[in-house]
Amino acid sequence: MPKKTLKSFAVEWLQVLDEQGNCDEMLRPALSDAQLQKLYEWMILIRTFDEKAFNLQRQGRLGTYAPVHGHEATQVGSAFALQPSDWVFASYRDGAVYGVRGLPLAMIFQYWAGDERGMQIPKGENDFPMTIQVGTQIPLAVGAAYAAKLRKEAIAVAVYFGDGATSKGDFHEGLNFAGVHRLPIVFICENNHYAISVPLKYQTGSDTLAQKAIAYGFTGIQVDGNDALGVYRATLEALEKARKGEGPTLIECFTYRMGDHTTADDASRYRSAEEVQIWQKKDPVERFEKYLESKGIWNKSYEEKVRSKAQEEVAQVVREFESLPPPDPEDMIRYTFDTLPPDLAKQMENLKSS
Amino acid sequence: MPKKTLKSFAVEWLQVLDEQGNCDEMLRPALSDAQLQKLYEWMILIRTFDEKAFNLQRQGRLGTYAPVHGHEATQVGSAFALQPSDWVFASYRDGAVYGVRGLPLAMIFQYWAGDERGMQIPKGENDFPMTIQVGTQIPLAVGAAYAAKLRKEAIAVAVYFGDGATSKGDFHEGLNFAGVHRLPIVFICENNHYAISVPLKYQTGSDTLAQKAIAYGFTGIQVDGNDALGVYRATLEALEKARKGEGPTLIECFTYRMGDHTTADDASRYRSAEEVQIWQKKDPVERFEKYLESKGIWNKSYEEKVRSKAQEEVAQVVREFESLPPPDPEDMIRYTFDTLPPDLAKQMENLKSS
Amino acid sequence: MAILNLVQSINLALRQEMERDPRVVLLGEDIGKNGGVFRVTEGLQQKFGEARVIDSPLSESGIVGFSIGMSVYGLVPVAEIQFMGFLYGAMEQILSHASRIRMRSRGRFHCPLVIRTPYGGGIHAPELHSESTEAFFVHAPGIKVVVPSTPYQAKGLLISAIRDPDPVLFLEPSRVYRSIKEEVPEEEYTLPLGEARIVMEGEDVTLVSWGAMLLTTLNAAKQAQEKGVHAEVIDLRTLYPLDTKTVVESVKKTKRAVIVHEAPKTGGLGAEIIARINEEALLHLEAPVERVTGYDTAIPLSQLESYYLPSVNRIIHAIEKVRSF
Amino acid sequence: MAILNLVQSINLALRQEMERDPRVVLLGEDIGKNGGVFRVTEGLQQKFGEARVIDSPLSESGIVGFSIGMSVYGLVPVAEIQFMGFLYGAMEQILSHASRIRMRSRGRFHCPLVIRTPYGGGIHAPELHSESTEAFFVHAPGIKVVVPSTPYQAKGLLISAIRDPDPVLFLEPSRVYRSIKEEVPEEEYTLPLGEARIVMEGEDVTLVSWGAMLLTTLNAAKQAQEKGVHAEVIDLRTLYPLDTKTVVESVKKTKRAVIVHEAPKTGGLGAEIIARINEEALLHLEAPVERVTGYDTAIPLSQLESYYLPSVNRIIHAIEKVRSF
Ligand SMILES: Cc1ncc(C[n+]2csc(CCOP(=O)(O)OP(=O)(O)O)c2C)c(N)n1
Ligand SMILES: Cc1ncc(C[n+]2csc(CCOP(=O)(O)OP(=O)(O)O)c2C)c(N)n1
Ligand SMILES: [Mg+2]
Ligand SMILES: [Mg+2]
Repeated sequence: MPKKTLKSFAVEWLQVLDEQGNCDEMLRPALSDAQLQKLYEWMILIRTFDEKAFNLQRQGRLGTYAPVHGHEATQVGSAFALQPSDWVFASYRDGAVYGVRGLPLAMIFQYWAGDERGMQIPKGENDFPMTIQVGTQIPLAVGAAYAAKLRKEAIAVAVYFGDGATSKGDFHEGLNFAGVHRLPIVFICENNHYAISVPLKYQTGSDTLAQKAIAYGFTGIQVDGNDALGVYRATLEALEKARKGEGPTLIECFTYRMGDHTTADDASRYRSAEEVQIWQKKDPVERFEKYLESKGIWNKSYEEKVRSKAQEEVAQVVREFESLPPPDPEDMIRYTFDTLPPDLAKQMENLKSS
Repeated sequence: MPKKTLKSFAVEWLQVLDEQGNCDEMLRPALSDAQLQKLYEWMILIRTFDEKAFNLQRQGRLGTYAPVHGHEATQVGSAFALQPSDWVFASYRDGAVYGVRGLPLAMIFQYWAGDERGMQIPKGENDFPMTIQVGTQIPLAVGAAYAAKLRKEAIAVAVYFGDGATSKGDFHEGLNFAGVHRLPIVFICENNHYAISVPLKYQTGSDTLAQKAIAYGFTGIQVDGNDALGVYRATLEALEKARKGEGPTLIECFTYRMGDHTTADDASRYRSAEEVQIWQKKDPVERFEKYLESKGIWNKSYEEKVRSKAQEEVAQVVREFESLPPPDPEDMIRYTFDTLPPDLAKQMENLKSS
Repeated sequence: MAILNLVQSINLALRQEMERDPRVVLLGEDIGKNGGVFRVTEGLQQKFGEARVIDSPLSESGIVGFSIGMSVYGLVPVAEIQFMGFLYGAMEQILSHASRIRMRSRGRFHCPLVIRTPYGGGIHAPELHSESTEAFFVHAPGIKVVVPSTPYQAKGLLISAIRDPDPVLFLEPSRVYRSIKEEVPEEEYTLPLGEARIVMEGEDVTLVSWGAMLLTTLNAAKQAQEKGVHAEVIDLRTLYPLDTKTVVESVKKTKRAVIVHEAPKTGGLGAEIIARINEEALLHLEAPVERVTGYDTAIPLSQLESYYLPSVNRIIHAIEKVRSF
Repeated sequence: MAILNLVQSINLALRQEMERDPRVVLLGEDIGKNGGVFRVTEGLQQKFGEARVIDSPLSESGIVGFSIGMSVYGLVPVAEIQFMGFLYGAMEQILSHASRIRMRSRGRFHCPLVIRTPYGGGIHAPELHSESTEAFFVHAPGIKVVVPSTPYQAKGLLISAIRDPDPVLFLEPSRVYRSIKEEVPEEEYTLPLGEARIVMEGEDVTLVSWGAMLLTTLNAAKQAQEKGVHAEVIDLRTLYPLDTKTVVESVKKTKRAVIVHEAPKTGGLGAEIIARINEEALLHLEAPVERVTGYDTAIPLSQLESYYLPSVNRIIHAIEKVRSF
């Protein structure tokens, strides 16, 4: 049927480090050797932390935990691009983002151990507590970006969510509003190909998640989410664009969840070992090691040092976590309102006496 | 920044009759002269009906009414393409769609006069009652399309909604599900450029609404919504595609609301007379008349006949409407459930005695 | 002192709070250029600009979600939801964020958000434009629910709601918008959240109501008075926190009570009020507390609406019932 | 007769209804290949295919909306919402469509939809995984609310819910899923919606509960019995329509009542039950009805959860209170 083409759109793909650790020098972001090592060290630390969380959960010391494994480059790479003055809204799987941003890791354990104090984000750290309700943090982040713009503060907001979250109305309503006002926000979609057991093909009929940005009139880009430099670069550019008032960006980080959805899940029920193996070969840490090695700033003994330092640090985190006093039952009522209304004050009395 | 293009997309524009009534013969749908005249007669009838509704409202005989004016080609053109076995989910402004589908016009008055019986759709007419809650009918329509597919019934579902509705989560969740299952559904967006007072630029940052389909992996097309033949053609093709199992289509009908949002609105508060005039020149009825005239099946005396027949018909509709007995107060309780639970039965007794 | 209707007094409160506090922003459908479908925000965009009076896209969940985000960032948003029936789309944002940000972050963040919305029947509106589901929000922890019944009340309560550091749902009885006028001071004043007011004193029966139903209740009380029955009429004003004390003290005095609300009876706020009377004044009761309410069905369209809504007659009947028990 | 837990009995009911009626389809997140996060739908996709057991995208509003559309077209959908806290996203669809299709179309269309969702606390789950907001849905007209407390109850009630021509919210107490087992007949049977059951007879006090709280309540009743107090324990089973008769008759006999639920106290279903006792048995009461409930705040995470949920001790204390009034 001969019709006139009204509009054309394209979605791009970005990769800086390939699966073998080869770097596209044209695209390499300007990071010093020290910074590169720092990035590496964070990925190792988070992986160590993640393993410990799993063990603690199996020992009954944590409740459900949602592992980061596989998302290290996505989370650490993007969080590295953020300024402390930027704001972050993220979800349950974003332990590494919170860690890099400065949340004491013991608080993450504390939170997953069923203690709300773990999300009492330290003053000065501009991070909203982890959202459990999938996708609902997106409109909040957009509202914060609006507030920043209104107040003429040259910061950006980053909001993290999964592939599953893109199906929720909140995703749509949030991105749409951001598009209307060209807000300073970066939408970071961690596409790990599953929402619990539901594979991407049952999540959406679109070939990429990045192309969903077209619906809102701004750019979407797909980046290799296992490539820390690609993620860093894409995020950095999107943040700068945002801070300059040039509007939002959707970044789809193409990655994979190596572990179970949470400690309550058994991924072998719904995906094959072969599929996992394919992604094992794309491991974000390994390729980063190869790259650092090629630059002469990684070798086995450095690696060992990094790993044992991470072990020590996590051991220390566990000690901190274990020395935390139990929460005060009254806190459960205390934080309902700024000032307790009479009813609640009476309920507080009942609680004390029960 | 040199990156690889991953995917490209295009959105097309369709117009068969231009503003002067010139027809693109390549694109002309196969409609007989009698069918063309029928289409025309419906547009006149609806316009007459619409004016009467306005008058009745001003006389206090109807409550709020949402006029069709401006949407005649969009609604009549698309409804003409439907088969009786197809299903329709539509909204408060879609009087013409319901009319063409077979709902007695008196029932539309009845409904707007505050009597639910007006939406007691006759058995055999596959139309869901008008939805007031903007956009919420979209997931319902998608569910019905799923049911049709499951039952292997070769029908299609058409769902009508406005430009404002595209901002709602329901739009997103509905189109997404339809994309996953490639359902037999046609999404007909009546883009009249306003959601009450909110102009399109504050509704979304995207240049077209048609491009929103890209997010869901299927085709979106923009059609001149004041061109009955264009709308008819686009709808017909999309319906056939749907019935053949080739999935959904989003049709953006580019049109304009000539009247106030509803009888409770005053559009002069938020849009200029000049803007309205520009669209006056694109009137769907006038260009259709010119086209019919060029085909030799329209002249002034035919027009007059059509108009006076429409007047008579609408007068008859008003008589029918006015002879309707008032609703039974017990109906308000009766239809809450199939069988009234004891509480409600008791409340029914109280109602009778109060 | 000007004589204002409810629309004007709310407009005045919004204007004054926006002047006073640059953090206050308004967000909603059609609230800007159009001044709101009820004209409550008339003139405010002209005065404060598009950045502070925002015409939002059509998405209630979004409106509430964005507002929460703004509030977390330090603004004080006043969101308008066009009709209470459209608030349902925002329930997830209200229940999973607005009402629990303070708890979840153990005080690091809080949510000084006001959601304004017209509610209730009697305006012959289309479907879902006459909802009155205040009971949902009273049951939801972490959010206050305020209902003014007159222009004077509205201004003072809204200013308090805006200054409250926690989320407040502010329900505006649409039937009252233009139906009554009264003196409203130009200068700013606040009325306390959580305190009911006694509108009429009496010894024979306590009538509890709020919003548009207060006016119907007052009419019934006046009619009863003509027959020598002295009703005490309470305007709850705040539904959560509920002013149990005022209600219970009145019932202890009158020994009889009738509660009037438009929402369906089952699970409506009337039940909670009865439960509290039961808890604190059971032995004083000389008759079961009566509820005059909507029926357990959706409020019908205009032709049947008057059968649904509590009427003076139904209230009088209930008063007779509690007195003749 | 097999000994089944709650998960298994619900699975059995679903399987049998799907076998019996080809119109029954299941829809929800992770219900297919994964068999549901609680494994309630285990094996059903294998048996009935992907077209009838649908792994949906992550959108609760969508799930409910699609299901409504399916039901209008003639299917009988049973939607699973993964946890009750995620149902809030679907409130608009429930309140503006599911519950009013019959009214709106004056009987032309109706909505034979079942929404199943685990609810309640005690499983040490993350935030919003322990909600218990049944009162919202009891207040919403046009939808029934059913809560099984044991495996036997669950099968019979779910079959009734699926066969009911109107929408039913079916709340599954997640704490009970695997904690008790009992005999569940293989053959199909139904249990009536709208009828409570007396689980334990007694003369001294009436205890009313449902869901997981029934078990705690029964434990309290047994403990009370050891001290010579004979409680009558009622399992409501259906929260709307509420079986007032069974409750009121029991209270007329025992003259005292305690209601136990996990939801926050204010505006919880306990209030409605008290209101009905007030209306129909006021003069029989010898003490104010007591409510043992959650506090008026969100249920906390696991470390404080046990302080929030009604305990045997709190129930015993309430029994003592109504007896010593
Ligand atoms: C609104 C909502 N619905 C359902 C859930 C249950 N749930 C938790 S995580 C999850 C999958 C999320 O998938 P995705 O967005 O891809 O993030 P991922 O876990 O893969 O990082 C689901 C369904 C939830 N937490 N919130
Ligand atoms: C969910 C919801 N929000 C708000 C409204 C109030 N309202 C009625 S029509 C309308 C504008 C709809 O605009 P659009 O979708 O473009 O349709 P149009 O009226 O222009 O045909 C609004 C905001 C509503 N009915 N439903
Ligand atoms: Mg995922
Ligand atoms: Mg429009």
